[in-house]
Amino acid sequence: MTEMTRRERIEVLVDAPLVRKLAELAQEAGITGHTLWRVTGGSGTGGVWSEDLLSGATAKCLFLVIANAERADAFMAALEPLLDSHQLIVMRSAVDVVRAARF
Amino acid sequence: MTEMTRRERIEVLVDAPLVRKLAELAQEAGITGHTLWRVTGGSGTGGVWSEDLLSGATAKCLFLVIANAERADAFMAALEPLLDSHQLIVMRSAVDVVRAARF
Amino acid sequence: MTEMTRRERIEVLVDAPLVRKLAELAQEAGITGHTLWRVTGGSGTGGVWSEDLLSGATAKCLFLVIANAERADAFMAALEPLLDSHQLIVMRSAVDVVRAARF
Amino acid sequence: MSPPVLFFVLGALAAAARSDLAVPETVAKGLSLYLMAAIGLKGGVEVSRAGIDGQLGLALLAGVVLSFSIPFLVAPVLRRFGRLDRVNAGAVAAHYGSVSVVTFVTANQIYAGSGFLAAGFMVAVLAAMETPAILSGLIIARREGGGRLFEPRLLHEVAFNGSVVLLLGSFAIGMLLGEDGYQPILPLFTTGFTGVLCLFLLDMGLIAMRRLMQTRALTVRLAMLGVVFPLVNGTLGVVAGVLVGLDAPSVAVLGVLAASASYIAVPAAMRLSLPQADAGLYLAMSLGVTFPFNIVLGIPLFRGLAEALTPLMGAA
Amino acid sequence: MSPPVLFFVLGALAAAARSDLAVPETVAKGLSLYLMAAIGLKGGVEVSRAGIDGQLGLALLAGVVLSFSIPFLVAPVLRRFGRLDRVNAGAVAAHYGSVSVVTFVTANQIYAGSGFLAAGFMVAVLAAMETPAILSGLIIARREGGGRLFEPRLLHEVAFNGSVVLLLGSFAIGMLLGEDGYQPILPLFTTGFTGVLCLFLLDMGLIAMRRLMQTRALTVRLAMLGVVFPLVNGTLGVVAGVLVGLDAPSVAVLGVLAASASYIAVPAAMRLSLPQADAGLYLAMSLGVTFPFNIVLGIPLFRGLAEALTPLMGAA
Amino acid sequence: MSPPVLFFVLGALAAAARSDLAVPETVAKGLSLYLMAAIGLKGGVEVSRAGIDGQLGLALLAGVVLSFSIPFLVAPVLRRFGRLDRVNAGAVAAHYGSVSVVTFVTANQIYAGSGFLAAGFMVAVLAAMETPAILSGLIIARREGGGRLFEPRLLHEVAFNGSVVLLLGSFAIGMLLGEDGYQPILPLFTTGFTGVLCLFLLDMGLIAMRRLMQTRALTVRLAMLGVVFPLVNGTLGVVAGVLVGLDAPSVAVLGVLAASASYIAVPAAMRLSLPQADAGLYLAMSLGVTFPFNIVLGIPLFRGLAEALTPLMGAA
Ligand SMILES: Nc1ncnc2c1ncn2[C@@H]1O[C@H](COP(=O)(O)O)[C@@H](O)[C@H]1O
Ligand SMILES: Nc1ncnc2c1ncn2[C@@H]1O[C@H](COP(=O)(O)O)[C@@H](O)[C@H]1O
Ligand SMILES: Nc1ncnc2c1ncn2[C@@H]1O[C@H](COP(=O)(O)O)[C@@H](O)[C@H]1O
Ligand code: NA
Ligand code: NA
Ligand code: NA
Repeated sequence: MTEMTRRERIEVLVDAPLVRKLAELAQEAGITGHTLWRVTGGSGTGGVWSEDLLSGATAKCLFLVIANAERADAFMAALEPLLDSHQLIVMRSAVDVVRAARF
Repeated sequence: MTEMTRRERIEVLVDAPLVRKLAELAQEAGITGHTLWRVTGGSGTGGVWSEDLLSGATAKCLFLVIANAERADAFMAALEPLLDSHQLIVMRSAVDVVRAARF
Repeated sequence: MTEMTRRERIEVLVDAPLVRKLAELAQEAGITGHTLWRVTGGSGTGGVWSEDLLSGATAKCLFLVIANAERADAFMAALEPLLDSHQLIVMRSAVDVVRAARF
Repeated sequence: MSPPVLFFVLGALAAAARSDLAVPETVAKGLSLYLMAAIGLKGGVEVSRAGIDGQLGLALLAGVVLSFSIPFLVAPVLRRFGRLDRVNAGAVAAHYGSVSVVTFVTANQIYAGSGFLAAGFMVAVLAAMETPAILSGLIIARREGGGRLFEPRLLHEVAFNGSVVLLLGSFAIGMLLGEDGYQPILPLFTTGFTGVLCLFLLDMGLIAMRRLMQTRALTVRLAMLGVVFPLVNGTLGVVAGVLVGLDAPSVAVLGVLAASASYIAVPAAMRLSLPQADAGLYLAMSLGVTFPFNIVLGIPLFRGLAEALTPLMGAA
Repeated sequence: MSPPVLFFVLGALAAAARSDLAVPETVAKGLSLYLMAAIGLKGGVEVSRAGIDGQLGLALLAGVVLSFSIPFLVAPVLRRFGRLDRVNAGAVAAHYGSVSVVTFVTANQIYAGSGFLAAGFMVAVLAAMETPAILSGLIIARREGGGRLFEPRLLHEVAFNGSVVLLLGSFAIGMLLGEDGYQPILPLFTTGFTGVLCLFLLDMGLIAMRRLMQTRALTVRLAMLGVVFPLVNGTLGVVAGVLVGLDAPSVAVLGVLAASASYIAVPAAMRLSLPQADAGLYLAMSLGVTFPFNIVLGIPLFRGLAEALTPLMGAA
Repeated sequence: MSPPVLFFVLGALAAAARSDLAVPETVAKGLSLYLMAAIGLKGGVEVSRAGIDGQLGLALLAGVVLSFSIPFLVAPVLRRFGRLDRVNAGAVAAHYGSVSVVTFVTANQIYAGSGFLAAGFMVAVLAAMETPAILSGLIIARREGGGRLFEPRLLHEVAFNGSVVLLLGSFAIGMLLGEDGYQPILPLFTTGFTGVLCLFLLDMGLIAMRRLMQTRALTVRLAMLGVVFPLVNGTLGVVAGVLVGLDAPSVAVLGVLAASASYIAVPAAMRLSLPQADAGLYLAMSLGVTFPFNIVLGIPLFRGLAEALTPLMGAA
């Protein structure tokens, strides 16, 4: 059977202009990479939104990192001060990955 | 360490015209928000599809909600009658979130 | 309560031109379908990338399948030889699904 | 064949050869917004020149009656000959009562290319025909159901449907501007029109043929109906146009409208209101069979019919 | 009303009626790139014809001073009358100091339609006014904070902002090409311009109205300021233009620039630098209130004011 | 410099300054579909006017031979001087044998701007040169491997590649329409052409420069080859064109085609067939080095060479 290793999966819902900041924090936490995709709408306490915006200032992305527990903890700690000011939604769960050495 | 709380993550694969209906059901179940993104292709018993459609009638979205177990159950129950008629694919798993009070 | 069944969720981050190959492997493993969405950027050992590419040759997708454990194992085994040559990132986790007979 | 039709054929052939040629969805959406704005403006400017007379009212009436009644005509055929259940028959029927904007645009362009000019107000008829059929389709599908016929939201969505709003809005702007006010935007909306239509029909050819090839739901019987319906409905449209006394080009266009089947507004409405109906089925019929039939054969056919029948009425 | 303004109104009405009419985001982005390239080229070609004199320097100076100082003017009003905290006041103020490219483009087009032609170099003034206000907004928001005023990355992002680069780059290309070199691309960039502007303003109408309807943050007081600010700032712009001795059309355009509020560059910068400020608020004010006000009322108003005041200076 | 080249330079400078200026991917895709349809149509209309003679056959032959053989020529250099392994050498070599549509389009436009008009059938030569090189590249990469040379699906994908289908399809439509039939779509496809090319090359400048800046794989030696290859291959193309007796403009265009490297069709094919090859590497070379070289220097160079060599042959 394929060898799989347990890693942490962290997903952050974040405004597009703040993505670069997250990427820096992930890198500082020793995480080797990230993956990003645009979400196209949603609703929350701030009301309903959809992507039909010119400025992209309030466009949102899902920011995904896979990392071992230690780096994941470091990243979460680095996110802590931003949670409220940047209105982040953060989800963490466990996944099994292959080629685990890279994460 | 950052304080994290266990919540339920429900993802529904749904046709774009039916998203608003799901959003209403989630709201009625007491869930505070949702997040949405377009999926661009796939295959299933209905055959291969990709997004090159004019009408958007068969475009599909991933509809994500985070909620506590009780609200998640209520939402699942509300989805029940739609499962077959709306051809929904529903995934549920556990995640840890920060700022859990809002979910 | 809605009846839910445990299934495996496999997500593969893959270059767009290779998606069709993955779809074939999933089908050969007996998996009934898949869902696909474009990711719009990221970073890794290969550097930062974003989708502003003409050729689509290096555009990336998330390829999601839900399957029972047996088929999931078969699919993972089929992916094994491609992992390095195709630079795949593979995540596996458990989800509960409804209408489980179809997966 | 005219350039737009040639590009349509190119798209269909490319899809048939399983080429990966594709027009990005958002670009196609952009082109269709352009086409609707342009056709609305042109109609409005034309009306501002020619004035409105009783004809418009009669043409609107004919259009609304056709859109509302065609579904009741085709649904029994879909059930008996096509072997569909009530819900699917209602959903498909709604498509045939409603109209295809692109078929209308292409007909106008091809007719205009040889000086066969329909009245500007036909744009309003087009807009008016989009929605009555949806009501009919729901009545058919739910005739015996206990629930309410439609959700209030649906009526609103259908009435303020993007394409109806854009068509009628541009039409109104065209009337307000008149020929002089239209000059500054004429280069984009008139001069570039046929070229944009070519690119759009290239995409339609790709989509229609792929739809046809991917479908699993289309039976031979239903495919046959996809050709018979436009023939019958188009003839009804021509006859209705002649009866209300329209000029030959407008009669032909009314025939094309009646013959055409929706593949944008109605599918979205059906997905919402009759989710258990098979979307693959109604899209395969309207987009994969009826649309190509009308573009290639229906448009010249209904012109011929209109030219043959209109004088009869004039003589009466 | 001119065609672009009519399409803007159509978009706003469609959104008010909760129609699902929408221009895909990427198409709108494409149209806005076209508009910026076209306006830059036109300005550059115009300057290559008319030459540059001291006026440019004075106009640039006036623009930079306006952009930098307007935020300090409006911020206290936002705090006291508008009841905003320091951070939100700074963020909103930055928007009003900066400018809206589309408002500028629409003003130019409407003015030019009746032969009221602003100097080509006003494009450079537009570009110069985009960023100083961001600096002011941050100074206001962080006046007492301990941290550094802005991250070095911000300065770079703001200086090499896509729209600034495209406007100034096209302006430079227009100057290099001159009138003869411009001929091969004139059909796309000049002939099609007003039409494209119509489609773009249709989208802006939709977006502005939806923004207004979805907002939860906009109070009556703030909505009032969204009208008062352009009136006051636009008058300041006109006066500044008269004082530095510009011709009447350029004076009017400087008024429009001062009156306009950014909704592209500044929101992105504020989201990055002042993430705790409420994006819903500043977008509702600039996009939902001030932008429509300027398009419909501001543009003719500042022309009237410029025509009234410019002769006074000439006479002095 | 011509407007398209100036916009290319603007894009490259903007990317070098790390500006966030960007053309949305789908818009760029739309523009490229337009350019391919336009160039195909123009070629077809031109051929319908001038007729086809033996020249077309000879030019096609020359093109196919060049596309097939160039990879065998450059691969050893890539291995020895460039220090690549067999697989990467094969992948890169395939790019240089194949062609860049945009380079072709730009060359045609620049040449035509000064009355240096290549034959219409060169569009067919362009299409014919896209794919033979892919075969050669795979032969090189897999010469000693045990597996089959290529999957059957690849052949199909390459033969019915979107750009080949659109180019040849539009070419055929152009021939069918002839000059009169082309008139209704001439405003979009001919009048607007140079302007659209400007916007497209703006994007290409951004992409090429970003590619160059982001690459980690490009060594100095490989970058040098990215300039040497177009020089050598372009000269071969010019010589081949002279030998088969083409007129000077067509000779120059054949030189440009030989010099150009693919960055759309071939990368996608290589990603599929040689996934272990480094995509960052071949895109950096073809898009980041060779494409800009050809746009700025290659196009005028091969014209000069063609004008110098063609008379020699004519005299023979
Ligand atoms: N319970 C939830 N589940 C999923 N997404 C959510 C949830 N609540 C909020 N969101 C997302 O987070 C965004 C911001 O939420 P808020 O700050 O509450 O307006 C919303 O627009 C949604 O996209
Ligand atoms: N096993 C699966 N894993 C992931 N997605 C699936 C699976 N089966 C179906 N889907 C998705 O659900 C859609 C509808 O499935 P179906 O109703 O079987 O045609 C497909 O087009 C896929 O996008
Ligand atoms: N730790 C990670 N977490 C999430 N995505 C990653 C991670 N590492 C790499 N990726 C994604 O995988 C792609 C290829 O990675 P690489 O092969 O390391 O360049 C990157 O561009 C990212 O999109
Ligand atoms: Na009809
Ligand atoms: Na301002
Ligand atoms: Na070549």
